[in-house]
Amino acid sequence: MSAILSVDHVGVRFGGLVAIADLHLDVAQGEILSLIGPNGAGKTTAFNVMTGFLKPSQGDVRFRGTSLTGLSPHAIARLGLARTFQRTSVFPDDTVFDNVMIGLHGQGAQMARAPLLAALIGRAGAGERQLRARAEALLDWVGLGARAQEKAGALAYGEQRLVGVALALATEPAMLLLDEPVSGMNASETRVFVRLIRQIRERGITILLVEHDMPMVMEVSDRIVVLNYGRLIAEGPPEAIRSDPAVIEAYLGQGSAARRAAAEAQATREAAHA
Amino acid sequence: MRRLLPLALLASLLVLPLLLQANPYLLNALIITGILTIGAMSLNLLLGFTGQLSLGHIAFFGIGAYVSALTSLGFDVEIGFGHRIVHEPWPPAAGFLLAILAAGACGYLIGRLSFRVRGAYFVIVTISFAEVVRLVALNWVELTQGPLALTGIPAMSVGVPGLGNWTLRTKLQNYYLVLAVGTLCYLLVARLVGSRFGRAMRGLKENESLALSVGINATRTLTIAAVISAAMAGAAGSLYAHYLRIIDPDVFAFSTTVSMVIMVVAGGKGTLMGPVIGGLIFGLLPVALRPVMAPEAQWIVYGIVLIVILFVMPRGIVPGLSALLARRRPAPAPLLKPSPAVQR
Amino acid sequence: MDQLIQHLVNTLVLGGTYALLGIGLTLIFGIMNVVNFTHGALYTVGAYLMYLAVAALGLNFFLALPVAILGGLLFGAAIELLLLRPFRGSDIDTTMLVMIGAGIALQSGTLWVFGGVAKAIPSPFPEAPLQLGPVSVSWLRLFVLGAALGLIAVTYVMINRTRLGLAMRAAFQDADTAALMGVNVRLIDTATFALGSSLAAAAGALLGPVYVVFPQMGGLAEVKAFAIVILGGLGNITGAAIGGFILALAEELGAGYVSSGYRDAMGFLIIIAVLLYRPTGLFAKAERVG
Amino acid sequence: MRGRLTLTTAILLALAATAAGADTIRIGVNEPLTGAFAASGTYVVNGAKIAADEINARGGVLGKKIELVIEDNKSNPTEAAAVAEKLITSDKTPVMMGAWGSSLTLAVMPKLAEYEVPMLVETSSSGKITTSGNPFVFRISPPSALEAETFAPMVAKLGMKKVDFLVLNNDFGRGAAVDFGKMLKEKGVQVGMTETMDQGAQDMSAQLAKLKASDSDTIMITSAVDQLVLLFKQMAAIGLKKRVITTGGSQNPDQIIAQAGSAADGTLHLTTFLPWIPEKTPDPKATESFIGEWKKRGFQFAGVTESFRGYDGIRAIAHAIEKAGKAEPAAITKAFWAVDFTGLNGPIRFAKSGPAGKESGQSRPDVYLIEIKDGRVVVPTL
Repeated sequence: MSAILSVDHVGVRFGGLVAIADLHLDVAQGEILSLIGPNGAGKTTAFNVMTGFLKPSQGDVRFRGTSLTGLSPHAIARLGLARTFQRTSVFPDDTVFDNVMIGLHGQGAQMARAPLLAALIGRAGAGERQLRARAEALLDWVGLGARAQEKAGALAYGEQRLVGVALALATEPAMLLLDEPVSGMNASETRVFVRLIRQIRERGITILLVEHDMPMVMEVSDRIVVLNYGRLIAEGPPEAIRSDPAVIEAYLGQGSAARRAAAEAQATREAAHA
Repeated sequence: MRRLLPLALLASLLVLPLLLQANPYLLNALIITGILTIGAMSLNLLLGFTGQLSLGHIAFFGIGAYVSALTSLGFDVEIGFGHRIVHEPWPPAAGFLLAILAAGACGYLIGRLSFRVRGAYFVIVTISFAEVVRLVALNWVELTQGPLALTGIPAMSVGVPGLGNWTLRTKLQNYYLVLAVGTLCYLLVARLVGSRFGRAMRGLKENESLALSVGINATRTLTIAAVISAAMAGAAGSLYAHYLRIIDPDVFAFSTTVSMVIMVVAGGKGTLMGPVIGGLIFGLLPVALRPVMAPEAQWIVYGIVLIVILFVMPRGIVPGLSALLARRRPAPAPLLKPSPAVQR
Repeated sequence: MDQLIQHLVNTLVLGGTYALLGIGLTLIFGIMNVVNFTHGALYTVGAYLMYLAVAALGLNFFLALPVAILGGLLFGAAIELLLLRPFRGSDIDTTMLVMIGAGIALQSGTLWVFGGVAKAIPSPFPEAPLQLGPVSVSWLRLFVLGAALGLIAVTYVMINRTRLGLAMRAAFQDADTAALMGVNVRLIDTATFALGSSLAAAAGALLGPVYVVFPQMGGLAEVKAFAIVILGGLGNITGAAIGGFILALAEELGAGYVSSGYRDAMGFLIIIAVLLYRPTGLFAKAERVG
Repeated sequence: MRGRLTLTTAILLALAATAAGADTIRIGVNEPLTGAFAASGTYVVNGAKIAADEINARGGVLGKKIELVIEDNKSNPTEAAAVAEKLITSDKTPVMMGAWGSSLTLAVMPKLAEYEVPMLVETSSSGKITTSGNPFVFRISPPSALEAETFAPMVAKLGMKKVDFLVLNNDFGRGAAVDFGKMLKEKGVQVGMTETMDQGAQDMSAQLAKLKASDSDTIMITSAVDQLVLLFKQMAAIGLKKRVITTGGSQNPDQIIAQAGSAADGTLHLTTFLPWIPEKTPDPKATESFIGEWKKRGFQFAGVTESFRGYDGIRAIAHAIEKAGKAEPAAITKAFWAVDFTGLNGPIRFAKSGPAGKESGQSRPDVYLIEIKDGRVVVPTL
């Protein structure tokens, strides 16, 4: 099994606070890997490092053989590594259709040699038509075709998540990082979403998932990695993880002190988003 | 509606001088308003479409005015070590083009430097930049005449090879020149906003992290927006210089930036018609207020009107009115408010 | 050499009031996330209140000072309640524009009420300066420096040693969490804006007698306050205090040895340089990530 | 939509303005009533009103009352040009007075040439105004070169050896430094440094520290009165004790005395009006009646050193209209050359200045050197 993404001994510290101590993992081409762990374990931080939103204090991330060190988020996106966000997954003031059009940004670049000039003199016609067709197809595929002309910010929570996925897919990624995609979804929405994840994988896209909904994680994952206090504590197929004593300890053994520490780590991460 | 309103406005602006019977005072007010409106449109490109509030926008306007004026007047300055730059006067049209280029170049510089910071920092860097430029214009007396003002700037002339050269001396000619440039700028912004580049700008404004994650290069996009915006402001400044035919460092006044910001915000930032409608209202408001109240009171009204508009129609007059006209049911409130952390 | 010493003494005297201005502005930004474009107008209001108290009401100079500061406090509270509270939750650009509108209205208002002629505030200090060798400094300015340092100290104690200050600092760290912990964030906002405004008014009331009082005096003061705040890092009180003195030094030396025409450019050049070199200000405690 | 509504309102208002009063002679007044020069502009307008009322009480001009159309140019050149445009085209004023500051006046001047309407310039001091070949400009205030020339005989008597300048960083200040510097050099006086300060600047201690360290014996200062007050206080504060001479005629010694107190003691000022010693003015009766009226209207006495120019300006315009025989721009322009009467600060009579064929008019007012001594204005004995 060849690794599409390798996280090589990455550490992240904010001032004196350790968000990730030492993370080392490989994601295999074509698998669905889940990253789980209690609040504050460092999952979102890991996502931010992989996608260039945070610079690791140590270590390196390689994607399809290319080191991502020093690359900006947009450059990483163009390499084919896409992600969704936990909290805000849409451009709220635009229609769903335009959201996807924005997502197709990188695709448009390949169509015109001088895109800005083309836009100014109005030569973007053919390329634009192609993009629009692709946006429509993509929306139909994720099941948002009927919502295309609605403001994305006005959609229900679950639908906004779907827009977020469509946006990420619009970049034609080789790998997709999903950050708590089903949180806030009801059971039937979650079921639909699981089907969508599988379909995405069938298109040949590798998936790394962060999620708290354990039944969902167990159902969809090929492999699971467990993080606690910024450290990898377990790794394996869902059945093995379910019975791993270290994992149970991590989830159940959270005393009030541990929870507070976790909350602090969470706050720091959010500051990092700002 | 979307296409009709701009066309109707253009048509009425085209025939307006006939209605006014070329009343020079009102024409003058309209020309100045038009020039400021072009400035407002250019500001809208940054403030409205990328969400970056530049309060130093007047710098580009003023640089355009000075470059254009100096190109057409000629100058002779010492640049140190005994070297001198001597420039013979060129026609104003060349000044106009150079003004656009120079302002655009400054836009590039400022874009590269100041988009490292966002929010309040960005605002203050841009203010500082404008003030430094103003102080240079004030103190580099050999080049700019400083506070003594550049006088005798030639009127704009338009030449067509083989057909001859026209100098636009009258108000009416200048009015149509400003209207023409304004229309061009409007079309340019409209084109840009509807393009892939425009979507990138909107994406950055609405959710920067998400925009980055779909491969939009923030620095590049914002810098290009700044260049185009600055170039447009420079064009407006050039029109201003050749129309008024005198400029002094007061063209860099902070209050003019504030006027432009008010025009954009009141009209509706991020809309095409917003700065035009806002420009017309706030450009002509002082003219309308002049006969009815004391000058100090006019400014008090100006300030209060700004606050009231922000309160009543926080998104501006154009979006506010079009929502009202459409009489649609109010859209359901967004269930998920974007987190302030990301918006910042 | 004598000239240099004189410049340094000037710096010290000027820096005190600059610091006062900067602290007021940085407090409001740090806690409320509002870029206060009424700061200059409030500085002007403070000076006019001082003028009214001394010249019109005939109050004792030392009594008039707290009256003016209290006036600034009330003015600030009124602005917060009337103009900022309705805009709670708006983005920073909107509140900034509201403040610009309010600033324009306030400044034009003072012109309307008091007219354009500058007013002088008589001071009880002797005209003859204090001579220290080749250097001289006026008694009034010494008093202003002392009062400014005193007010800075009071502010510092208030923020670091009182319950109100604790609540303010909590709101500064994280308004949402502070609200959850039972801090009345609305009250904190009003108190913060009032406190910041009273510091601006205090600077005006102190400098009014040193200079003259006129409606446009706030414009330049405001710009300098911004420079100071940027220097110190937005929201950093100690930074603002030090920033005030640095700006004063840069201006003095710039005007004394470079060119007096560019004196006021110093502040802006500092802003640009600092933001390019260290966007979070010279005295930011820790670099923010992202 | 609102845009057009506002526009209609504006048009209606402007038309309404045009329709008013055809049985009066309108004189446009273009002065800064807000902004940096608000105080001075307001004084000038008040002086102008006194002159207009006085003239109207005597039956007006050509049998008609005169009416001042006063507009605020906001201390801003663009506005000044716009205001001129409005006064000429919308209010149809055949003659104007304005626009206080030199940059304001310079901004208006192209409009004068464009519409061929004359303007009386009451305050501006830039040499450019009367040397740029605008035949519609008639100035009663002295340009700084003229002021320097009048001051020249006093240089030797004062025993000046080396002079530094501290001037406002605008045409007013820089122009004065150049013209006085030239005159002083011709008189064999050394000219040291020229320090500048911005219009709104309040703290000049850095410049003063530099001047204190210089070896000159005299500092010549050109600025508006508010800044002079600050300068004198700050000079006292840093112990700067050199001879100080202010120029520009806009100093307002009474305000200086009231606000700077003993710090202003011993300072010398070049002024163009002597309201403190009416008997020494060219037309004592007129001076006394003007000051009397000024006080009667409750204005501060300190304002007369500005307002007398507005008063004399309107009187000069009235003389021109009378001589023209009709209230038309061309006739009034021609008639300005025939104006000859004694103003509050000397004869008002226009001499030709500037390029031949397109000369502007320049009157030559008296210039006085006064001293502030023990809180009073005196004429020093040289």
